[in-house]
Formats: sequence, structure tokens, C-alpha cells
Amino acid sequence: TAASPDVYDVVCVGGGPAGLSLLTALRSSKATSHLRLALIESQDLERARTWNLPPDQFSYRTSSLTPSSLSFLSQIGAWPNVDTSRVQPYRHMRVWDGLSSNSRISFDALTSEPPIASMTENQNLSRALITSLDDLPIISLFDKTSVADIHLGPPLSFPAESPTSLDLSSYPHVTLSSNHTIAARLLVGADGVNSPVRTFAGISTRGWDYDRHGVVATLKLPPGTGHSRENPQRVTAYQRFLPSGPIAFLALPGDYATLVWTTTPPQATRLKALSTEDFVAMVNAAFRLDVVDLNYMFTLDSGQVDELEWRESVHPGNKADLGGETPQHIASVQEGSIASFPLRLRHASTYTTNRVALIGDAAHTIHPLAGQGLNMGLADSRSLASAVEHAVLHGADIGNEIACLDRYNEEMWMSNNRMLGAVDKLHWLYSATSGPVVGLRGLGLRTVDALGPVKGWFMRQAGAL
Amino acid sequence: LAQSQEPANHSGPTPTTHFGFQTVPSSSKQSRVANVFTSVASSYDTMNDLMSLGTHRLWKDYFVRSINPGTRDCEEGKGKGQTILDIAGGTGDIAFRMLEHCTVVNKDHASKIIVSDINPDMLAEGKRRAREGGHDHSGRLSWLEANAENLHTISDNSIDLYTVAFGIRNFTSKALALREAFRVLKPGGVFACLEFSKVNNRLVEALYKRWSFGAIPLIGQLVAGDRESYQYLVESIERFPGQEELKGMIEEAGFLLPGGEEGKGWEDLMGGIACVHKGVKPLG
Amino acid sequence: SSQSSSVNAAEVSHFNNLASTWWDPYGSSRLLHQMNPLRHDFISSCIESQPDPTSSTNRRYLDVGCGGGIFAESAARLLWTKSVVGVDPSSQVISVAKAHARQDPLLLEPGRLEYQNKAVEDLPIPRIPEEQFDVVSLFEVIEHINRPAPFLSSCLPFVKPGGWLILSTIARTWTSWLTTNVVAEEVVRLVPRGTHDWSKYINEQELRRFFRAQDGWGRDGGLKSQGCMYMPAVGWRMVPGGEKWGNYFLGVRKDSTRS
Amino acid sequence: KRRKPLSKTQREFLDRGLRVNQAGELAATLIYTHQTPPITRAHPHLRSLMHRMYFQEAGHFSTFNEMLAKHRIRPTAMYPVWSAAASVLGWGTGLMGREAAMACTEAVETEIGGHYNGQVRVLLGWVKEMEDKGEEVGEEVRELVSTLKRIRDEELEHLDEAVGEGAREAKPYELLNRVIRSGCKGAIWISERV
Amino acid sequence: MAAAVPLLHTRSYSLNLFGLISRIQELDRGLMNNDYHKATARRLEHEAPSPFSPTEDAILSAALAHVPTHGFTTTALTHGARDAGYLDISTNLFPTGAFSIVNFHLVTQRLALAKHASSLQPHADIATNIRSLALHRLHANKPIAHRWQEALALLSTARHIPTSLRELALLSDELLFLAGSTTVTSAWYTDRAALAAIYAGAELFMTQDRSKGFAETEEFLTRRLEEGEKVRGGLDMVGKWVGMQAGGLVDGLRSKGVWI
Amino acid sequence: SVLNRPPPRYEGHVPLNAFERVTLAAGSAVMSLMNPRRGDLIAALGETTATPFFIYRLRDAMLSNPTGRRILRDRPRITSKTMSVTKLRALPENGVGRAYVSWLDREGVSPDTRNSVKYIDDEECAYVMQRYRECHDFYHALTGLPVFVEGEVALKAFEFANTLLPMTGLSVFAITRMKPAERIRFWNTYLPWAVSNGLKSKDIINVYWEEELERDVDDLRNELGIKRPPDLRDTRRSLREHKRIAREKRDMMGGLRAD
Repeated sequence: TAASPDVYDVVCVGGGPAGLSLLTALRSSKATSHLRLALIESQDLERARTWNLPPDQFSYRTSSLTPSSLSFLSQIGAWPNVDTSRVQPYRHMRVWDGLSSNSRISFDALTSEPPIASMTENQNLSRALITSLDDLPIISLFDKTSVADIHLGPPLSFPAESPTSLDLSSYPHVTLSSNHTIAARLLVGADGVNSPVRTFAGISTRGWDYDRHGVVATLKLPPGTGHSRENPQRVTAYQRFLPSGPIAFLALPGDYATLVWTTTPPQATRLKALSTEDFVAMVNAAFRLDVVDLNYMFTLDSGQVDELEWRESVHPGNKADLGGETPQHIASVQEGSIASFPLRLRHASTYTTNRVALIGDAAHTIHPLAGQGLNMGLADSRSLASAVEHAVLHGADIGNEIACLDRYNEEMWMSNNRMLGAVDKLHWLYSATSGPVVGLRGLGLRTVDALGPVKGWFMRQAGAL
Repeated sequence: LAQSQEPANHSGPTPTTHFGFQTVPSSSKQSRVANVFTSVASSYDTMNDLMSLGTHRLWKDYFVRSINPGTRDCEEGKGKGQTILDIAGGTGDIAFRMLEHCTVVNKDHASKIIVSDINPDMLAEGKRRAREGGHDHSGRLSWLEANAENLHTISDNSIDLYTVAFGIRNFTSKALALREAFRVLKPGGVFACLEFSKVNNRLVEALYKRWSFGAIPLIGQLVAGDRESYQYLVESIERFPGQEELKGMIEEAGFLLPGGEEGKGWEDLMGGIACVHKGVKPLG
Repeated sequence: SSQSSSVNAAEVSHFNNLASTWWDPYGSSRLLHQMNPLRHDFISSCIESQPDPTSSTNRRYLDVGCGGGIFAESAARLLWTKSVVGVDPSSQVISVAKAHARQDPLLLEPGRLEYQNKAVEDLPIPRIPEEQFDVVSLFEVIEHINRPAPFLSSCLPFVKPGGWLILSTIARTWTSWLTTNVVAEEVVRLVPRGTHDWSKYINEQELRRFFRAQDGWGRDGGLKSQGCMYMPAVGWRMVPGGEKWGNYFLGVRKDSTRS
Repeated sequence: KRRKPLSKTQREFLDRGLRVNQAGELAATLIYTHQTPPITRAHPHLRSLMHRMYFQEAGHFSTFNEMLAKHRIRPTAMYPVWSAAASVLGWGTGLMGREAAMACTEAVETEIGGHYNGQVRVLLGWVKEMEDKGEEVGEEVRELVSTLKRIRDEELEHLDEAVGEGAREAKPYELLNRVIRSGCKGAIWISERV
Repeated sequence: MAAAVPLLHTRSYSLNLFGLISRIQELDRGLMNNDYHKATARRLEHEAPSPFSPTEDAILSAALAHVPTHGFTTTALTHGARDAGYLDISTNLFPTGAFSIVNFHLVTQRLALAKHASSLQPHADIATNIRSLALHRLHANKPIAHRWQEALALLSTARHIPTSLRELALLSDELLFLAGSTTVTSAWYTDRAALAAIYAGAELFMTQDRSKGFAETEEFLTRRLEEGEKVRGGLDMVGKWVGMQAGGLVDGLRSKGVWI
Repeated sequence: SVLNRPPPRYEGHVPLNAFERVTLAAGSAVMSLMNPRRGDLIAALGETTATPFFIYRLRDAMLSNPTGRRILRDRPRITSKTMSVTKLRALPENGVGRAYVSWLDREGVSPDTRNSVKYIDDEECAYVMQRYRECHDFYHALTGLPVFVEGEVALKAFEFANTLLPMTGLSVFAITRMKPAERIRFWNTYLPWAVSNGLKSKDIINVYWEEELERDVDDLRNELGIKRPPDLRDTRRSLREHKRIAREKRDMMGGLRAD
């Protein structure tokens, strides 16, 4: 047979948080630390390793890490490497319906409980994971290399003829852009939405594209109004449901915050074309004014600032952000931090086939309104790592479905599907504008807000991931 | 126009043609046909009722209505009326209907109808009915004894409408009659013929054949006391060419066939017991 | 290629069918695959209950009646395994085991995993402790043996003093008859018909009596047993007291020579 | 040489033929789509075979779709019925195991292969007839014949692969074969008319 | 008049689905032996003759010119025959009488669509093409719009229903074909049925339309086409959503190891 | 509650609770039906019924239109002071201002006869209602409908179709006070005109009347998409004329037949 390529136990394609956390988890657990691991990443990991921004600048790519994600990250020893001065936990959340202002829901974590979630920059997390990988025993790192082709090994000659020759016909062989080929006992696809690993495995996906774009930006608050310094207890996240999609204000350390505004593509392009003052006015208006004013302001090329002032003068009531019902006034936007990305819903029909497993965005893509994208990816890695550990402890072949991968698929697929479905239905529910629907959902929101235990269950569901 | 032979066999020295199921010399066909009609003239209507199960009146009404003779609302003397030639219309059934249609429906008092038949008795019967029925009031009806295959008294391109109802099957040479019709008709003129024909639904055909060959000669004998003529009439229908063939002959005579997107060129009545063939003389 | 001409297609497809019954995830050995982790747990619980420094690392396994090598392969991959020997009288099954072992480079390391197409009676009796085994396993074997007693005694010499003889089988009760014969073979057709013969099932007390009769075996806690049951959609679970009516594991330890 | 357009009967034959082919390929694609998950889960080594067969069928299906669109032919009115039937057949035989799935493929491919064979023969008849009369054979007819030939060969290739994978060992082989083949014949007959 | 148009003597275009399906063979034959269709089909190399003979063409087009004054009646036909140099009696060339003028108008306008198709913007999307083609076809009705209800009456008589349905189906097929639609799935049927209904509705609305330049008809057509698009999008979405839920259930069971 | 009312939001604001609002609405509806002259009752009816949804809809209609927003921002008021009658008379013949002032003269009404808004809670909505009320006479000028009952009801129907304020809809019940001939004319011509024009035309609330004074009325009408209804005054005059002639003729004829 041809010179057999070097065989790795786990080959992870994609160096995003999901992939890195999986390898770190495998490396940090005693039972699996001996496995030969390989990471293939097209970007330059060195740049990610040496990423750092001054305290007054934040990247707009952020995620809200739930308590279970934090416990996983600390369990695999990555959390200590995170620069916690750039992480902002929040204990309160205000969510309300743009079309019926009196239907609101507020989540409050007691001081004794862990914070609802912690806003972290993705690059801060990646850097932590990479540095924690560096301290652990060697991993074959193939960064700045992309996957040229994935194919199964050479077919098996009839068994009786050459009993002892190695038969890698079931092993996926990954040919890299540096045309070096490696075989994987278990090929993990953490390579994003249109993942080559998933295509190789022939796993179909289901879902659709929302006709929506997520506009993200780093916002600057007037000096001193950020809560994080004096009383971190009062840090609050805000989310308002507009017919075009929810707009979320998530606090960052100091007088900063990050914006996630889901809106229709034309409105997204309009926002990005505005001057910074008008953009800030639009963000402030989106949290305060009626939808009819907002739609009108979207038709203007400029002059949103003056419209906002006038409308606020007419309704002094909703200027009261002191009570914490609406987010603080935004002063300005960090230079060059406005970006947008299309939103979609995708779910792979299965996470595993023989010797292949999918985690993170390769397995599922979700609407950001619940901020669960990264958390689900980390949960996947945790579950897959424990499945591999269990298999190694019981001498099973970690690429075999029935012995190892079925545990991962069984544990994660259905619960992920439920979360995807719930968030999708919330999106459709809140994009309706007809009177009765708005009334009903307002009623629903208020009842859930009033019933403590039900609200607790929702928080746990969101937090558990 | 070369004198085209009767399509029948060319063997023997004298051209023969068929008379019902017998083959007879062509020359004698005309006289034999004349005898049949003289004997039948008086009970002509009963004969037709029997042959068409009583519906020939409806067919004739439909036939005239579908032709719609007469120019629309042209008062006397102002608009130019139409000259209509009704061949083999001895008893005047078609002529009276057309006259009434012109005056009542189209309010056309100018059109004139020439009723022609080869058989003087049938013409006499027609004139009698015209007088008694009060049809002939403004002298627009004229009677002409002539042979359809040779209408020498009528000049070329002079007739607007040439109708023949239940007559064409008795002509010795249909092609000749057709060419003659083409000659007399004005360009744009219409040749219309109503005739018994082939039933296209096999089941109905079987029934109809039993009725015509079995019952009709018998009733003929009872009612009109003349079995042979009825036998001939029934046989002549059987012998008469089908719709397709007749259409071909009309086309060959130079007529344009109506059809448009229905594309047939003729209209079946009651599943093909009888059918209406039409042709329009082209301008060219 | 040249080999295929000499081997007719029928033989290849027969071999593939047999291999798939052992190794395909939804083949007829699916239940055995799902039970395999529990076997390792039982072995570890036996060894840990009798702390014996010698056999904690580079352990030697002898799998009697290894079949397609489901247990043998997994034992060979364990970190603390030195070597595994799998024996089975049926040559075809051994060839399936060998063919499958070729799919894992780890198992091809010299000395780690070895299959022998022999009955245990024909194996040479080890003379020195190095040739003996720390663990001798008889998983789902004994219920297919016509005369279990002599078979068991022929296995005893292979156990190193202080080593364990581990077996799993099914108790001869009406519940086991119902589950293994009726449901598994007839109704659900999960296992091919005729694999189990209920009359050859052995109860746990009979085995206990046999081993107590052996001298030098199972003293001071060296005899353990543990029931287990398959629950659909959940898999195999240890069921305390389950040895009385269903599947169960039984481990017996050879007394270490009094030093 | 003068090129004569296709006669009316020839064109009617072509329209019916291409409509049936599209319906057949639709069914084949859906059978493979629904057979693949259960089969590849139980027999991982069959994945590459199943995918290759699927991609070839998908290729045929898109070729016929283009032809239908180009020659302005009406797809069969039974389209939703055939897709439902094919999906159920694919899924059912997939669940019944490898042999049953391969037996189903064998039955369908024999039927479709035979059908293409008939069409190719008729077209070759036309070509010969045209050449006898000294007319120049239209480029489209030649291209159609070669496509049909290629597709027929690929279908027969699937057939052999299915037999190789144990189609004949399916438990109710005779029953499965007869039911599926008569089903295909009926579907072809109906698709020609509706 | 934004209030609903009273569909009193609606043309029998309200296609009952069964009627349409049983007309499929007829449509098929229509597609086949409709000479014009052969002309557009790429397969054929030469221009096919128009379905009307020169005489019929002359008389009917002359009759069509008289329709604004005399309406779709035999009088118009007679005047047409006279203009074409024929006699009043020559109208016997048309067994269906006044209906043949209606049919002539429908067929010739449908033929004329192909010429207009060349003036469509090259890569506009299908929806805009359909809209401009349908509008072009509606504007062809302008001279006789106030008489079109008579034509509708003729078209909905029992004798002519098959021809009118076939003609509408051919028109809908022509519109979609020229607009560049190449769907050959079951959507082929639903698209054509929907477009036929929308076009018939717009044509009927036009007979009521008193606005300048038939602006209201244009609006009506655009609104209906948009609604059609929305409904189609909505149905696709519902289909996908149901597929997602069903798929989720099956994949969920499979992930739990159930053999499904 | 009734005793300690919340503080007024703007001067003249009388906050009502839900029960008071309903009873006031019902009372004023009945009373104004009985005596349409009671302008204040009609005003109260308008305000109390507009609150839950309709006035917000109207305000949103203004907010989504550039001129509407300018009106809300500048908050112009139409009073005799701001709209000097003498200046209006000097305007060009067919201009809006001229039509308005000739309207005032013909109906003998002055811009100040409008009551101020009291029962709407939101301050901006109160202004919207005030604006609607003050522009009412301009609508008369725009549509040319006279002030007596028939003209007023036709205009109210038009306003209802355009602004959807319930009071304008309710006042259509005033047809009970109309003579049968008038009622028939209303049903056949004026109601269909009002509904179609009201629905199809732009929002009349968004017209900045103060800036349109010089503009030609017909030009404005076309821009808004309103077609002028048949002039009610002339039709009534010609009808009366007609009846008179008929009566004279009858008398004259009567004489003749006597002999």
C-alpha cells in the first residue's frame, strides 16, 4: 500500500472557539491527554495569540457566555487566561415589546446567584484558549493552511490476502493546502457554516435564510454613566423587539457597550451609510421612540439627531433612563466598529457519521436574539470531549459511532433543536405587526414576567447551555 | 373543363352509375330518379319524417338559421338584396324558410329566391304550397325547372347563395353539379348542402341502419303504397359518400371550406345522421 | 486486481455478511457493543476491590471465545494493557477479528493484540507466571458450552495468582427466557434465531458453588457478581440484585500465593 | 441535403418520452435521497457508493429538466404523486436493510434501463430513416441519442453495483422485485398520458 | 372604484381545478397542433403558418375593426366580409359566427406577444417580465375594452368554454415561457393556473375601468401579481417550516438511536 | 379616581377615567343627535371616542408624512388672528384662501367658533384633534359641500373614510333627520363618492393649509386625488326650480281640462 500517511487520533478543522475548546478539553483531561491531536486553521493563529486592544477599545465581535460555558472554560483551564478586565458580567436583563410598550419582562440574578451572562470579546476568548493550548503538551498545529480535499482512504484489498497491512479505508484523509496528507481516526468539523467536513460526510442541513442582517457596533457611553465601575450589581442588558427585529444593548467594562441590532437589509445598509452622530441618534431612538418615528427616520439621509431631540422633547416620559428601564444614552460609536452579517437558521440532520463529528457553526447556526450561538458551540465541545474520554476509558475506537459518537449526538442534537426552534418561533412571533398578535404576545410576556418559577425555568434553559 | 367521368367503373362501353344498389346506365339514372320522385311527391313530407325520425324539420330550420340568408335591415330598393338559388327544392321547404328568415330576421325585403327542381311535379307541388301557404306575396319567389348539372339559364357569378337540401344524393354526377354551382356563384358566394350522412357512433349507426332498411320500406308501402321508391331512397343514403369524401369533392371544386380552429369543414347533426356542408367561392 | 479472480464473489459477500453481523452499528451484535463498556467497569470494580499492586499497569488479558473481537480490541486499546490474547474455536470468526483489527494502527503494534484459532483446552498450560494472565474473560461464552464445569476448570490454570477470572452470562429464569428467546430472537429479531439455548443458561449460585469448591479461589472477598439489564433507548444499566433473574457478571479471584 | 423538421407524431413521441424520463429521474433521485440515511448509518462503507449513485441520478434529472424547459414540454401532472411514492419507497426499502434497498435499486434500474433502451432504439430508427431518405439528421436528434445512451449505460451500471451489493439476497426478493417493477411500469404508462 | 368589482357575468375563467386537469390533454393537443407553438419551439427550423387561412385572416381582421362600433356580433362579421371584398353571405365561412372574431382576437394577440418579448430588458427577473407582457396584452384590448363583456359572454357559453379555457391556458403558458420561466416541477401547473386567474381577473376589471389610460387596471394587475408572489413565498415558507419540524422529529428519533 | 384626578398634562386638559369617558361619549352621542346645533357635544363625542386607538392612528399618519411632522413641530393654529380675513379676500380668485373666506362669508362662520380640546390625555394627540377641528372648514372649501345637514353629513362620511375618527362615522346617523329625497341622493351619489374618494385620496390632515392659501383649489384637489362631488347647492336649486315649473304647468293644464 502507498506510504501510509501519519494517523492522528483527532483532527479538528477550524480554529474557532468551539474547535479550540475541544482540543483544550481533550488535552486537559488526564484520560485523553495522550491522544495525537491536530488543528487545521486557515487564519494565522499567531495574530490571534498576540491580539490585544487598549482598555478604551473593544472588538464588535462579542458573545454573552452563560454560567455553564464559564464553568466549562474554567474546568479546562482556559478561563484564567481570559483578560477578565475586558469581560463584563450582567445580572439584570430588561426585554420589552416595541409595539406595546407596557409589555415588558425583566430578569434579575440575586447577588448569591452567578450573573445571567458575561459579555466577552470572541478574540479575548480565542487568545485564552490558544495560550492554554500552548502550555499543554504538543498539538500539531497547521495554521495558515486550508483544507484542499477530504477523501476516504484507499479501498481494502480482500482481507485474507495481506492480513497484517494497515487498512485505513474508513479513515478520512485530509489533504492540506501544503499538499501534506494526514489521516484522522476522528475528524471534527468546527469549520463554520458551509463546512467542507460536513459536505464530505454528506450530512444534509435544513433551515432557511432570515431576510435580516445583524448590525453590530461598539458604543461609547457618556463618561461615568457606565455602571460597571461603581456598582457592578446594577449592570443591565436591554433588548427591545421591533417589527424588523430585536435591538440589544449589552454592557461592556467602563463606559462602553456593544450593540446587536437585527434589521432588514435595506435598513442595515442605511444605518451603515449614516454619519456617526446620526447613527448614535438612530440607536438612541430605536430604544425610546415609537416604531412609526423610527420608520420615518430610516427614510432620512441625515438629520436624525434633530428628529430625535424633537420627539424626545414631546414625550419627556421616556427620557427617564434613570430607572434603568431603558439603556443609558449613547454618546458616540467606536471608530470603524460598525459591521453587519446576514442571519440564517441551519441545523445539520445529524452531528455524527462514521469517524466524523460536527461542532459549533458547522452543526447549527442560530438567530442571535438569544445570544446562544457561542454557548451552543462550547456545549457541543464539552459533550464531545466527555464522549471521547468515556470511549478511551473503555478502550473504544473514538471514531466509531456506536462506541463513542452516538453519546454526543444523542445528548446534544435534540436539545439544540429545541433551542433553535424556540428562538426561531420567537423571531416569527415578534416580527408580526397585526394588532391581535401584538396584544396576545404582550399578554404572554406579562404573565411569564409575573410568574417567578416559569421565568426561572426560562433563565435556567438559557443559562444551562 | 373536361367532362369528368362519373367515378363509377369505366369498364363497359356506356358509362354506368349506381341507382341505389343496382348499377344502371347513367343516362337512365335521371329518368328513374324522376319516376321515384313523381310517385313520392305527394307524400314527400311523410317520407322525410320517416327517414329522419321526424327531425328533418328541425334540421331544415337549423340549416337556414346557420346560413342566415338576407342582408341585414336593407329596406326595399335601398340595399342590394341577395339572389338565392335553391336546388332540388321542389316542395319549397327550404325556400319558404329562407324567405321568412330574410324578411323577419334580417328585415330584408329585396332578396329573391329561385326554386329549381328537375321534377315538374315537385315544382307544381311547391307552387301549390306557396299559394296556399301565402308565402309568395311579393313575387320574390320564382320557379325554375332545370337539371343541377346544367343550369344554362343562370349566368355566371350571379348567385349569392346556392342551397341544396336532401337533393345532392340523387344527382347523377355530383362533381358536375358542384362545378356548375361554382360557376353560377358570385365570388364570395356560399354553397350550402344538407344531406343524410354516415353516423360516426358505431352503436347509433347499427340501430339507424336496422331502422332505415327494415322499417322504412315497410312503412312506405303501408302509407304511400310504394315500397320500391322508399327502398331506393334508403339505399341511396347508404351509397352516398361520407362527410370526408364529400368535403374533398367540394374542396376540389374550388370552394374554401369553413373550419377555423374546429377544422372539420362540416357540421354533423344528431351524430351524423345528417350533416351540413358549406363552401365559399374565393375572390381570386 | 489479481486476487479477486482467485476468490469467488460468493465467498467475499459471505465474508462481508459475517463481518457485518459483528461490526456494523445496527448489525446483530449491536447489544454486545453497547454492553462492552460495562464489562470494563466490572473488571475495574473487581480489581479495585482487591488492591493488588502488580496488576494495575501493563495488564495481560486472555479473552476466551473472543468472537469478532469486540472485547479483545477494546481491552487492547486500554492504556494499562500490556497484551491481549483472543482465542476462538471458529476459524471464520477469527479471520473476521483479524480483518477488523487491521483498521486500527494502535492494535497493529507488535505484541498488543494476538488472535489464535484454538479452543482453550488446546492452549499450552503456562508454566511460569509471566505466561499467565491477569484477567481471563469469558463474556457470553459459557451459555453456549455443553459441559461448562470441565471447560471452566481448563481455564483456571491460565489465571495468574491474584489475577481474576471474569465472565458474563444469563440466569436460567423465565424472565431471561422471555427476553432473550422470545423478544430478542422472535419478535424484534435483533439477534439471529437459534443463538441462545435456554437450557444451557447457568444460574449465579451454581457458579458460586463451583468456584467455592475450587481450593485457592475466591477467598476473602475474591468472588463478586453484578446483575445488568438492557433498557431500550437507554442502553445497558447495572441493576443490583439483577443476577437473580437476568444477565449478570461474575468475577472470581485466584488467591495470591501466601508470601 | 435538406433538413426536414420533425413530424407531428415524432414530436409527440419526443414530448411524451422526455416527460416520462423526467418523472423517472425525479423518482430515482428521491429514492436515493431517502435510502441513503438508513443505509449509510447501518453500513458506513456504502456511503461513497450511495453518494456517487445519487449524484449521477441528480445529473440525469437536471439534464432532463433543461430539456423540458428548452423544448417547452409540460412536466407530468402526477409530479407530486410520484415524488411522494418515490420517497416512501426509498425510505421503506432503506429501513428494510441493505439487501432490500439494493433489490429496489435493481428493480427500478432494470425498468428505467429498459425504457431508455426502447427510446434509443426508436430514435436510431428515425436516424436511419432520415439517412435513407437522404435528409440531414438534425443536430438535436443526434445529441439526444448520445445523451440517452450515456444515461442508459449509467443506469445499467447502477444495476450491476446493486447486484454486487447483495440485491439478490433480499429476503422477499421475488415479491419486492415484482411489486416494484410493475409499479414502475404503471408509473411510466400513466406519465405518458397525463 | 376600490370596492370589489361585481363579477356578475364572469367569464367561465373561474377555473375549477378538475376542469383544468381534464383540459390538460386538450391543452397538450393544443400545444401540439397549434401551429404557432411550433414556431416558438426552438426545435423547429422554419416559421410555422398562422392558424388562420388568408381569407379568414382578411375577413376577421376587417371584422375586428368594426367591433368598437358593432360589438362582437354577426353584423360586425358581415361588415368585415364586405370590407374584405366578400358578400354578406360569405360569413358562413365561420361556423361559430361572432365567436370566431373573439377567438381571432385572442389568438392573434397571443401571437403578437413574442414580438413584444424581444423588447423586454435582457436580464430582468421573471416577475417584471410577466408584468410587462401581461400589461402589453391588456393594452391590446384597449380599443375593444368597452365591448369585451360581450366577448366574455360568448366565451362562457357552454359550446365555447373548452376553446376559451384552452386559449387562456395557452396564453398563460406563452406569458410564462416568454418571461423566461423554466420551472418544470409541479409549480409549472400552479404558476400557470395562478397567472391565468390573475390575467382573467385583470381583463374583467378592465371592462369596468373608466380611469385615464386604464391606470387602475395596471394598478390592479400589479397588486394581484404581488399578492400572487406573496402567497407563493408564504406557501414555500410554510412548506419549509413543516419540512423543518417533520425533519426535526425524524432526526431527533434517529439521534436517540431509534431505527427510523 | 374621580376625587384625586391625575395632574392635567396641558392647559385645559380634564383627565377622565374609563367609566366617565364611556358615559360622556354615550350621552353626547344621544344629545347631539337630538340637537345637531350643539357643537360642544359633538366635540366631546369626538374626543371621548377617539382615545383608545383612532387618534393614535391619525397621529401616526401625520408622523409618517414629512409635512405632517412639520405641522406637529410648528403646531400652527387657525384663528381669526392668524388668518386675517381681509388678507384672504385679497387673494387670487380660485385660490384656496379665497375659497375658504368666501365659504366663511357664505356660511356666516368665523374660524374662532371651534372649542378647545379637553378630554384627550396625550398632549400631542390633543393638538392633532384641535388641528382636525380647525381645518374642518377648509375641508368644506375643498369639497364644496354646504353646511346644512345633507352637506355636513356627506363631508363627515368623507372625513371618516379619510381619517377614521369614530365621531365622523357616528355623525352619519344624522341622516335620520334628512328628508327622503335627500336621503336617497345621499345613498346613491354622496356616500359612494365620499367612501371612494376618502379611501383613495391622501391624508387630508397632512395639508399645511397656511402654506397652500395661494394655491389653486382644483390643483390641490388633483394632488390629493379628490374628485369634486356634484355641487349640492346647484342640484337642490335646480330641483326646486324644476318642481316649481311642474306645478305651474299642472295648474295651467288643469284649467284647460275643465271644459
